[in-house]
Amino acid sequence: MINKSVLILAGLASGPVLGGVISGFDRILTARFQSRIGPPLLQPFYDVIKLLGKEKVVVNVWQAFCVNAYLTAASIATALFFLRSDLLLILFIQAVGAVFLVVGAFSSTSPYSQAGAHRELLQMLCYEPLLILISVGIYFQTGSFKIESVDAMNQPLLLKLPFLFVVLSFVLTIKLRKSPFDLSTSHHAHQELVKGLLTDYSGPLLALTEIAHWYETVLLLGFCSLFWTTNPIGALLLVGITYLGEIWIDNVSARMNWRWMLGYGWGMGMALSLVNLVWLYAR
Amino acid sequence: MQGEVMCISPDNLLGETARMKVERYRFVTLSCVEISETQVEILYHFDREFQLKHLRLTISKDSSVPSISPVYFAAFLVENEIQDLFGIRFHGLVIDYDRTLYLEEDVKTMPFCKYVAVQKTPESNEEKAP
Amino acid sequence: MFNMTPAILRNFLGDRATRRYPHVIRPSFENARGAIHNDIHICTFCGVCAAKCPSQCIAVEKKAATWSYNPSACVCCGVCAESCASGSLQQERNYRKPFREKEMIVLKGTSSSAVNDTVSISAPAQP
Amino acid sequence: MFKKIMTKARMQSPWMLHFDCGSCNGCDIEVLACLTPVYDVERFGIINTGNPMHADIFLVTGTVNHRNQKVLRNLYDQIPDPKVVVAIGACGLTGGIFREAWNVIGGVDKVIPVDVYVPGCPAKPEAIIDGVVLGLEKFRGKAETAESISANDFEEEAPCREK
Amino acid sequence: MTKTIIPFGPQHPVLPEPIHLKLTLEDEVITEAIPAFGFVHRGLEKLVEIRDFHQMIYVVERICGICSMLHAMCYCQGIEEMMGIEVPPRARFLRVIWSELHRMHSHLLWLGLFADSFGFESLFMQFWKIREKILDIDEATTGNRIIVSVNVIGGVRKDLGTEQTSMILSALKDVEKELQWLETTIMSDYTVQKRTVGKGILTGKQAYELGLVGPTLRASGVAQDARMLGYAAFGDINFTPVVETDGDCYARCKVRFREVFQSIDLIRQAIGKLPNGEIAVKVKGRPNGEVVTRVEQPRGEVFYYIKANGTKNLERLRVRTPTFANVPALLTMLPGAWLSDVPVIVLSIDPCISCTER
Repeated sequence: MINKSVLILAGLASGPVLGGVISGFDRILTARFQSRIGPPLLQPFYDVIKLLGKEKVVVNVWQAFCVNAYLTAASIATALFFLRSDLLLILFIQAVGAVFLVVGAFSSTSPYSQAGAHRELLQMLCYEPLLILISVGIYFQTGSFKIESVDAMNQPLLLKLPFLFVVLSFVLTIKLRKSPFDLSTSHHAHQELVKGLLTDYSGPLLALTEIAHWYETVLLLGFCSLFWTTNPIGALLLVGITYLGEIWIDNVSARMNWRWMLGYGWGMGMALSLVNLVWLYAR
Repeated sequence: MQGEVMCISPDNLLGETARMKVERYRFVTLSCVEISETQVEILYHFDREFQLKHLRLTISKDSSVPSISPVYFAAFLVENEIQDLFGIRFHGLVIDYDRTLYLEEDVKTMPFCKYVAVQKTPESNEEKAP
Repeated sequence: MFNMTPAILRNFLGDRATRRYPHVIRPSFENARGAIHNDIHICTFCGVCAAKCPSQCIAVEKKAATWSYNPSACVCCGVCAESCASGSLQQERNYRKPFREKEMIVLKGTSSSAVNDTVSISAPAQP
Repeated sequence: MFKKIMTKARMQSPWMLHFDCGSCNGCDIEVLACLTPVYDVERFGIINTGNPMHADIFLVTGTVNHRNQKVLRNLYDQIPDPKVVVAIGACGLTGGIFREAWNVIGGVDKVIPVDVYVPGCPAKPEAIIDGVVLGLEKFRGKAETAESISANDFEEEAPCREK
Repeated sequence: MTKTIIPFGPQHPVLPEPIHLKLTLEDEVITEAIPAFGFVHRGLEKLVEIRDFHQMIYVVERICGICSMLHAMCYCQGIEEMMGIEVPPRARFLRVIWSELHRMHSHLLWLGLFADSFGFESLFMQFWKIREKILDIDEATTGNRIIVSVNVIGGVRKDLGTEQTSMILSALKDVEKELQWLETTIMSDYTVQKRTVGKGILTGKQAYELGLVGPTLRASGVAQDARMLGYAAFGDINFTPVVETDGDCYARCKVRFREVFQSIDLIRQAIGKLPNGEIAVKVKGRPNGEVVTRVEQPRGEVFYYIKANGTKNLERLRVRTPTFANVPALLTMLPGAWLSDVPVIVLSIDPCISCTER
């Protein structure tokens, strides 16, 4: 029991701590790739603290509620992940949170926010089926949707599900809002939709979405680590290399449009997952 | 001035511009110059392979000029500008901003005409004084 | 598809392009056009700078022997310093630092130079 | 303690909003040049948000005219407190070389209260960084000393603030 | 089909220009685009009444900060033609050098902003990093980074010593090398092509009839470049305009990218042939008469109409800037485009609103 509460606490703390550090590291590395020095490592924390101290401009109450729901869902999903709970449940809760974010954006009157929300929905449409397929792949391999059963494997999942890992990296690119998939909102707001989805969130509410985003980052990187559970160093390496790859892709590609994303995400993603699943089934 | 200058009247303006178009002249711009208290001069500049040709139209300020934007679409912008700054009205504009291209709706003066008081807020001169 | 990769790797491994500005200050170029400085003791109050200034931010009063200058309207073109016959107007290399309050710079000449000035004024004609 | 952390965070993370308020693009591109590798203001945590709702520092370049003053005021009102306004370039200060042109009202301070003036035509990126640093001092002052002084100054300076 | 109206600008992060576009959307497809102006209008043509014709050089220079040198050069050319002043050969070559440096910095700036418009941030950073080298040349030779103020009526204000010319040549070598590294990115990257190829197509006929100028026109296959007139010293150096035939955003990008290399070549030629002698002649008298004059700016051909009456103030100064001529192209290109392509298309004409409205 005590063990469990420690895990929950670790899960809840991981978002604001680990997520922030990862984000800071991301910004430094991106700057280095662009021949810049970049911000200090703790920059994301400064940003969030500052945002929390800004004047509260709430466009409507519904939006504030949505942000809180989003944060709650993201934190619960991460905590459940640390509890090694059911994969499908985690995915479901995470998706609900994301929907709340979209609903919050839809509730504002800004056309940028609305268009951003619309695109975010399309993004979800693109990555959610892929996430389910990945879980199905894991189920095929382990015979259960429980993460515990993944832990019990004596061989890294990556060797069995290499294509599904590639698919997961697609999802990661979309979820981390990296080029070429930073459609609905982007880090620097250099976009035709200004800050897209997040245009109307400001001050403390924006800080909350940022923290929720950190939770999601941790959750998805945790997902990646499932592909190498036999050895913690291997898991760390895998996650590190994947994240590095994401930053690299972000820096060498332009932003695409949602039609391309749907075509490419579904086409490539589905094909790769099916190949992998058929391969598993055939053996 | 570089290029050939031809004086025209409002009546044959559209005909001349249509002929320019047939002769594959490219529209460059219009220049409006106030020449006296009652009259302005509008110069139509055209270009074909770096050969300029100008049409000179002298009209009184209160008359309305046919717009050449149906012939040369690009002319709508500069005609709207002249409408704003000199108060000359053009009729038949493809897109008519109705004197709001640069100006706010409530402006009634013609800022570029020397003989009309220029709209100017009094405090803007205070900077100049030491 | 990822043609940019060599460029970003070069950036990653090579030196940063960043000038660490407030910590490391690069000296201005030799003829950089910065702030205007008037050595009022040499100034003859001839008024050429005021007449030539495209931004008309300089005002000279011969009788009162004052030279006033509005730094917030100056466009740093350097015409005044170039046309200054007495050499009192100089353009510095460094730019003027940001400020919180706008102010006029009014310099009052020493009376002797003002007297000199009224004697020798006729030479530089206004354009 | 809490105030200290907040001040530190504010000083470390000023997100900027840039509005080209009728500038000739000279100061404008210098502001952008600040963001790029050679000056890289992200070192100080500055990012260009482009969205008034997220901004802390408002960089305004260029002259104010009859049409864009409404946009300027609107943007200023949208920025949540605390905020700093930096006027950049001769045009942003007084209207510069254009201040006698017929459609120019004058500097930015005719419409909104300005905290820091950065002279120059165009202002060099170094000067803009100096200006932003000078402007950030306001956050320090606001959190640690009496808030009333600066707030009062504002009301007197800018009657246009009330809607 | 839902109809939404998206106000685009005047304050917008991707478009750092105060243009306002009212876009009517059906889903994400644009059905109508109406531009609104007036956010930068200063009415500076009217300033001729209170500034004399020498001071006006510095005023027209500030019409637009990016092509400032070329505005001043065009204005000076007009006045010189009116007053019958023969500009010394050295001054003509120096004008070529500075004007091409300006073109390079403007094109690099544009390439960066264009990359930013389709969300390629690191490419944006790369171009702007390279651009700083050009600005350093500008500052070292003229004293200011952007508004160089080198032109006077009858010549130029600053001279280049041999040290400075060799500095320019070595800096240009670096710039050329770094740009060649980016050539594959801009010319054959999959994502870049995906976002720009086939967007905002204008045929040669359309472009010519709309009266477009500059790279926007040349990308549609019309070889029209005011430098062919041979003003300044362009008549004495080898010059052929850069032309692409596809007429889409990608072609415009390629034209500008190739023009940067062309400018490097032109500067090298001009430095190689730089004659000795005076850099300016004395100006006597006052302008009188009417004159039109043209110069090729980075964005296209700028057109000045100057009318003087023998006093120190001009009677009328009329400036037709390249963006003014290119705006009608937007109205034909935008309908039918997707919202995500709007910044790409708008930027492809290299809009400079402060030029347009003056």
